[in-house]
Amino acid sequence: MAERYEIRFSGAGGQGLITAGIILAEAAAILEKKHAAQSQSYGPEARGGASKSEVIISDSPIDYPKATIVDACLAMTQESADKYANGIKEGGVLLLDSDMVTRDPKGNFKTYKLPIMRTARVDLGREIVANVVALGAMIALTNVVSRESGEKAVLAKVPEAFVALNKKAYSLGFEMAKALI
Amino acid sequence: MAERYEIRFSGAGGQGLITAGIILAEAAAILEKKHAAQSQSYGPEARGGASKSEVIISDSPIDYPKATIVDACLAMTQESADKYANGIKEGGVLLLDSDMVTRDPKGNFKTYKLPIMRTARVDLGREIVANVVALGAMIALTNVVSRESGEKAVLAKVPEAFVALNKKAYSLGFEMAKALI
Amino acid sequence: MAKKVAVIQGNTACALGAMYAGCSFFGGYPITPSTEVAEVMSEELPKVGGKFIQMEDEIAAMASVIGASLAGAKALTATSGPGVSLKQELIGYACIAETPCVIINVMRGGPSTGMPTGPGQSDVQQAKWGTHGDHATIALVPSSIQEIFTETVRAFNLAEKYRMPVQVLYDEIVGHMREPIEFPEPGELEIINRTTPTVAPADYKPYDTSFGDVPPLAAFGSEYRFHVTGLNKAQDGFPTTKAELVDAEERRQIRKVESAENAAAIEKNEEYLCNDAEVLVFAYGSTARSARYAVNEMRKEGIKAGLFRPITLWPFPEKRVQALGKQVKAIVVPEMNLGQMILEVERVTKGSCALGGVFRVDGEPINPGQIMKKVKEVM
Amino acid sequence: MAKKVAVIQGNTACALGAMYAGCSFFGGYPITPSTEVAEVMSEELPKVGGKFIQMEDEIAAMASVIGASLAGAKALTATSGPGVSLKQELIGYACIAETPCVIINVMRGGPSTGMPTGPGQSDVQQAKWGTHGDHATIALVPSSIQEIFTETVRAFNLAEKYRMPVQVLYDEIVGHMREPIEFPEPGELEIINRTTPTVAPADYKPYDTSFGDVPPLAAFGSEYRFHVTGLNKAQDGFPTTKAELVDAEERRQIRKVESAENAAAIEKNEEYLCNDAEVLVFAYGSTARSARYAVNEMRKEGIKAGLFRPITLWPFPEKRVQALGKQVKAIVVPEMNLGQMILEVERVTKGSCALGGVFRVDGEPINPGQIMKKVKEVM
Amino acid sequence: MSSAKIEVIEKYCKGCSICVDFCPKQVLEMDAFVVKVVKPEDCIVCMQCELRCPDFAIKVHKD
Amino acid sequence: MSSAKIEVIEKYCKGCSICVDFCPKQVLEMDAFVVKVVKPEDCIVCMQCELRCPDFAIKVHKD
Amino acid sequence: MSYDYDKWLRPGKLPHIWCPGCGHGIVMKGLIRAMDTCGLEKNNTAIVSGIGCASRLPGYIDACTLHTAHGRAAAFATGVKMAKPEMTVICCGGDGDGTAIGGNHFIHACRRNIDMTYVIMNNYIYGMTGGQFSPCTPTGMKASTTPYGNPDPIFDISKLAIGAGATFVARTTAFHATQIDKLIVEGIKHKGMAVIEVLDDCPTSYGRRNKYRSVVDMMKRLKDIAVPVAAAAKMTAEQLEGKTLTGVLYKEDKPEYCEQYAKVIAKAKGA
Amino acid sequence: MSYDYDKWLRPGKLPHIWCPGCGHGIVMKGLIRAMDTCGLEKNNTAIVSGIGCASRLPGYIDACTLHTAHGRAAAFATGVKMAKPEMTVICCGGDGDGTAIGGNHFIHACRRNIDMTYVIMNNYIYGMTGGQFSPCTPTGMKASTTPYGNPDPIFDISKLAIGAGATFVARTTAFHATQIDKLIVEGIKHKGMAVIEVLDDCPTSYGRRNKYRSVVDMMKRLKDIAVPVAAAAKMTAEQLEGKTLTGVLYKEDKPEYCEQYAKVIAKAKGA
Ligand SMILES: Cc1ncc(C[n+]2csc(CCOP(=O)(O)OP(=O)(O)O)c2C)c(N)n1
Ligand SMILES: Cc1ncc(C[n+]2csc(CCOP(=O)(O)OP(=O)(O)O)c2C)c(N)n1
Ligand code: SF4
Ligand code: SF4
Ligand code: SF4
Ligand code: SF4
Repeated sequence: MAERYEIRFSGAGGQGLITAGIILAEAAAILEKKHAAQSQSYGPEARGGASKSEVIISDSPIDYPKATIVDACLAMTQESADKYANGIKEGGVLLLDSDMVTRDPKGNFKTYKLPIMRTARVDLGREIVANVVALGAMIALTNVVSRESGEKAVLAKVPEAFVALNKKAYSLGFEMAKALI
Repeated sequence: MAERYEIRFSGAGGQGLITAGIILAEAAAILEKKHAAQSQSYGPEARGGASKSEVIISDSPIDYPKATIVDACLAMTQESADKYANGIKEGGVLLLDSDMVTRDPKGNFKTYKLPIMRTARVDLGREIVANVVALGAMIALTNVVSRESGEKAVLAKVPEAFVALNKKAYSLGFEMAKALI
Repeated sequence: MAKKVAVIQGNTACALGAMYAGCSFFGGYPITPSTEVAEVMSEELPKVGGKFIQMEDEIAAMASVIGASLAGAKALTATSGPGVSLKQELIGYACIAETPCVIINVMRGGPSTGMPTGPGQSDVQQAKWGTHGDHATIALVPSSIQEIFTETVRAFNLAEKYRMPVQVLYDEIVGHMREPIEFPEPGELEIINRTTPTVAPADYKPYDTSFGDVPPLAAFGSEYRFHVTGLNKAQDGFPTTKAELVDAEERRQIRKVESAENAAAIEKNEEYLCNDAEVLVFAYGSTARSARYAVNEMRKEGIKAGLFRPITLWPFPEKRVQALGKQVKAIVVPEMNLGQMILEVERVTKGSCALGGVFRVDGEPINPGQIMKKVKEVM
Repeated sequence: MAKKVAVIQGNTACALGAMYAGCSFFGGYPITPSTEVAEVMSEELPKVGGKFIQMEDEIAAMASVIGASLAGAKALTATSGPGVSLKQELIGYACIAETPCVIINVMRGGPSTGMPTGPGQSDVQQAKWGTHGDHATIALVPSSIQEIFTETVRAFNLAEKYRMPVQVLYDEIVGHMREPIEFPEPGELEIINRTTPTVAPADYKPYDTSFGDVPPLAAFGSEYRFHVTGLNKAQDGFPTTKAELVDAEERRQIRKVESAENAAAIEKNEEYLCNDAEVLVFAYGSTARSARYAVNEMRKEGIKAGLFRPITLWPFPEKRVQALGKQVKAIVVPEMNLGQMILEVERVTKGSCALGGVFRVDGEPINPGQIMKKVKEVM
Repeated sequence: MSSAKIEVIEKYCKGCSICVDFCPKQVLEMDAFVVKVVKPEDCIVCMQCELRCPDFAIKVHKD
Repeated sequence: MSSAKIEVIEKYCKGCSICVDFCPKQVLEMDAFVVKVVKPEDCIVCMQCELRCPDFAIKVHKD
Repeated sequence: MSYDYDKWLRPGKLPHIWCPGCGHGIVMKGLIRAMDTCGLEKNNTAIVSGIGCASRLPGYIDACTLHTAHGRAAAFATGVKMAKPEMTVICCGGDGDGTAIGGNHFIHACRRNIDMTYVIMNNYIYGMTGGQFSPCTPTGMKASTTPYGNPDPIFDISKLAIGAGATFVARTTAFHATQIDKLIVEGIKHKGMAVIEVLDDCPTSYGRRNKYRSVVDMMKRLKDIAVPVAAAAKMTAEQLEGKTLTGVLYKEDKPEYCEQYAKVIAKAKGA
Repeated sequence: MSYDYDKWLRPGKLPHIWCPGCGHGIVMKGLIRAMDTCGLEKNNTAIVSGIGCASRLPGYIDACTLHTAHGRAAAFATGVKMAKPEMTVICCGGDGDGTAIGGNHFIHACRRNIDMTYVIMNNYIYGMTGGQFSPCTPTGMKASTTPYGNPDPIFDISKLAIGAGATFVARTTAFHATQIDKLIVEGIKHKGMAVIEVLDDCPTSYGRRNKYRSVVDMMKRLKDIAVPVAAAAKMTAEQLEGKTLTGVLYKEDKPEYCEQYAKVIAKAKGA
């Protein structure tokens, strides 16, 4: 992996993307003993609006905590795609929710599409796990942390009752993405 | 009169000494076209406590509005005498209320004593005019403004109903003091 | 015919100056030593159909002043120490919402309740930095009764001209001392009113920069409707988080005061015997009166002393003080605080001359003798 | 055994640092982006028998903190922009009454409501000048999650040691970002508690200077009884207007922070590659992180750049910056404001080197590129 | 067969489902994130959906 | 002839005359600026003066 | 047939920032219908709010709108009204804005009986900052700063307003949509300080934390707790347990502040 | 026989700063008698005030005394009480301090029902600053900022306290000297927020301006307007015109705040 790897999760406030970023940071920092920093920016809206969560992962201490050239980016809504799917490096990765994003951002990067929200709602029956589906997919597409670390980190965060659901969500996301590559 | 003449009225809050100072300043500035500045200092108490009112009268513009070397000082109470009857110039004037001040401040100046409050209460029947009695006396002792200007200024300040009373108070103070010289 | 002359208190002069300037609203809360301003306004305003209201606290007073100003009134509030601290949040609101108003700060001893009846000059840096966030500040510091009157008028003019709060700071000594004042005739002093929009109501934007850095301001209840917020806003007055818009708005608001042209227009100093001065006394407010007395005394003694007296304290007269710093051997700064404006003098003179401070915070005025002593030390 | 590591937010680190320092009272009022500090305190304090109270507003929060501290608690409050402005009056009260307490200011865009969810560094001058009257200020500016923890602990130590309010300022970026933190073991970091009196209760004076510039402080409800006021007071704690007493008290309070000895003890800076630096970047908070990144990049390009990072912002590291100003060709000061601390740098360097500022107030962080660009300009 | 026309402004609708739950005739249904009119013919023009929509997103026109 | 001793602490007395006005037996009188006990023998020890003095300046001792 | 809200809405401002199911939108619609019913003139109507989700309301309405600082709406509004007494002044905001930090301005506006209509949207929580408890969060409930349940007693806003001197006090809920405009109309017509409390829902910051399964759950609760004053008169204490009265709770005719001040002006000019 | 106030007075602090005839001294004596009756321990008693003439009271009393900032007494006191619930906390201050700038802290202390006793000395005016009107200056009266007569309606402090949730509310006057301590004793014994309003006189800043010929005049008025609650029950509205009720106006038993918080602690420790 590169010295400094930058991932951006973007979508609507309330979709749990900040949590996705935190989980990834924990996987990298605690489980894989790398340096990691997660930061976010959000609007005045408690729900909705475009929000983003960025995770920097590096082998050496992280000074500047915000993205400089994004290695991989997720956009769960059109608004966030328009606002935040930029600064992606050549050959980088962009993952979009196929239902929500109709106008694809253009650029020299690989764009992948998955029905993330729908998967969460339909296949898993709970919209709130969409962020875990997305996380699984992003980890599959980037290998920034191992599949196992990602899963461990996810499960460490959720209450007993939701372990199974989240485990399923994570692998579903991971598998769907793998299938795209 | 000297280039710069400094008078200090001191006593208890509520005795009307600030008013006395203002009247003197008006007499000098408006009636005698001199330069004049009145200032005061007082404590947190609404009534009582020691308070002082200083008037600077000069032929030229007044920069520093506070007393430097006091030409003439009035002290209506012991507390004010102790606290403010100082910085009086050699040969200067100090007027004390004979009933209220028992321990005279010492110094190279002429000390005069008059029963100012008593005069106001007993001879004039109204304590509130004590300040006018005092003003009359101070003008008599200092000639800083003419007797007439002083009287005019006093009467200009009081409501119709109290003209006679204040006229009487002023001359009484003036006469009593003249008698001392 | 001779002008009307009276012997009045600084606070009275302030209130009468406000009336002369066309003030039609006062929202206040009493506090020593500023209360007389409110007392006179409560008597004068209704005589001309103006409104006086004593609010529940200083925050409410400041709020009412901003509200009244947006409804078209020339609005005033007056307070001291603790009240000024309480007003800070809403002073910032007046800045970002670009609402003209005048705030009088009659300075007493601090911090906190401190010495309510004693004079101080300890709020001069607060005047610039008291509220959070970047903002521009205009602060005037008169030193005589006559000047309190004229500077209060100028404060209203600047507030209306630049669409912002303007502070007038003077200490308890000038606030409560009395000396003769000559009242200007109506029309004698210039009165500036805010520019109101000329565009069609439908096209009106409350922060429309096409008219320059100071957008015209309509009044609530007129034919114009608009939105006002304390959030960073776009030219149409509605909130935005767009970086470029926020940046443009914030910098424009600073330019209103700090652009070379505007700063020059706002600057006002008195220079007394400065041309040939070898030592300079930098003083403001009542302290400048002691300083002038000292300068005169020193001149008698043959010391080439001069007085530089800022009447506009903020924006700071940077260029002029810098130039004088190169001319003189030393600058002495007497302040009734523990050294506030001397920091600005130090910053702009960049070590080009010696500096000496005379600081007092014991409730007593700085007397000429102290200043002369310090001048002799530093020379 | 390895230390406990966790990935937490700056605000959480602040709260946990306070708990580590022995904080037993939190009085607050929610405001973005500081709210998480209160949220964590509301969960942690009762676990150890401490008290969390959400007051009716920021003024009440500050009041409750001072009251609790006088009753013997180590007390904390946390707020942002508008809340900091509202607290100003009582911050002054804590200064003059010499009451230990810690105030967290998580800086957002301002002025007024400004940009609540955007980062800013626009309150750094307010931290020193926000309240009226002369007073001393200690303000700390951590720039990482780990440092927020340790500096919050240090803030409590300084507050208790010098008997005064201490402010910790950090911007929304470090406040909300998450990175790994290693929790110090209990006892690993020094914890300082206020000195309590040893004299007989009858002889106790709350401002007794016979023990030096920091008088011992008893607690209400102990065997000591005393009086506290916001008025200028004598050593016995009762109000006085005696000039000499007031003067002595005011100057002593300043000495607690600004005496050479104490200032040195409070000062804390990080110097990175400064020894051979030809150009210096002066930066604090999250901006210092961009600066370090930039310095490393420039070193790669062969530019002899160094980073000076104050961790104690007030009192200002005057001597050290002055010395470096003589060493380097230029100093670049990036700040998320329109130029605040650069004024201090300008004041103390007295023109000994070139100065350049990189200012942003658009809610976006200052990136390394901007800093590098400016460095190249000024050199 | 009612003569009502139910208009949904999709870009305002936030999918809270208030209208769906208050409609006495199951005229409306949630579809993904916005409401969908499924049985317009059953609409009795009680106007509940329009009245209660917090988002100005649904209107009932009667011609 | 009452056995009461009425003590006036002159340096506390501010001469408000409350005690004089509330004394049912005219025991007290104002003298210049402080109260004076003029008819101690008439005191019925109702304690009104002591109770109402705002200045802690008058005490009624009964032995 | 369909109500035309557009004539009072600022073009291009929707969708508003409120969350799915947030009752503030329902209240805003009621306010618009009320202003419409009263035939208010846009140029002559000021709508003043503080800070909070609820306080974002004025921005959507085509009138003279003033979004002030947290808690200060009533004080700003007092300045507007005093300067232009001919204007209709409406205040709005949340329970936190109005009764926590804004409590003092609120009670003093009530005391003065200044002619304004204060619509307070009581959703039991600080919504905008993410769900800390407010002075109206029921004791025992969960908020982000009461992880162990809220120990604070609540304000009865209406009781507080009456205690402070308000001359018109009414209460309804976001469920009782049509009553919202009826009461606001009465408030606007009332000469003096009119307080209309609307019990409201915040699914995001209050509902989820307190186990409401859906927005409709919250609406149902509002329906269940509401008892019209008239009906309440005939109910026993037990029956009223856990209920809140709705409708006009208090009404009194007293001199209005601006009119009183007009007399001061007359006197001063006469003098 | 003569009452020994000295045991609660700080030596050497008299004469106090209050004007001749100022009722604050009478209230202070009542407070001392009350503390004495309750057998309070000096080290365990905090007396907290704001700013104003009335607020100078704590300085004279030998206890843990805190003279805070204008209007903030209740908020400081809340901090003291929360940190040391075992202490007896007494607040005191003027009508301006407590109901103008301090109004918000006052009503929130009432709402929380935190265990303290607030003695509010209502002399109808801002005395210390020289007589500007307060929220309690009767309409029409003269103050330095109402040269044409006061246009403002007043707060009924007791009604406000009840509306805000206080659980013990009583009123008396400086004339009813012995009732002052009786009510304060009840207040101190009451577990929760106790508000005791004492109608008081300010000869200097209120009396003179409003044509009271003497202090005794003012005392007489206090005597005349006071009607004990019991007696009032038997009087007609006309008879009660211009009168004020005295005695205990409201009393209720409700959970006290610090006790409620103790439960939070128990829960947190249990958890
Ligand atoms: C002086 C100040 N303190 C705190 C805040 C943070 N703040 C913004 S909105 C809010 C509370 C909003 O709650 P409420 O008024 O009930 O309205 P809601 O969001 O629930 O509609 C708070 C505490 C602020 N903006 N300003
Ligand atoms: C923040 C602040 N605002 C205003 C003042 C000025 N001030 C001091 S005391 C006071 C009012 C005192 O009136 P009250 O509380 O009724 O007590 P009284 O003096 O009548 O006993 C005021 C306005 C202050 N000290 N601090
Ligand atoms: S009520 Fe409105 S916002 Fe909610 S689902 Fe129906 S149309 Fe959409
Ligand atoms: S009541 Fe007290 S203060 Fe007043 S005159 Fe009598 S003794 Fe003196
Ligand atoms: S957070 Fe609550 S109050 Fe705010 S918009 Fe969302 S639902 Fe409404
Ligand atoms: S001014 Fe009034 S309240 Fe203050 S001490 Fe004098 S009489 Fe008492």
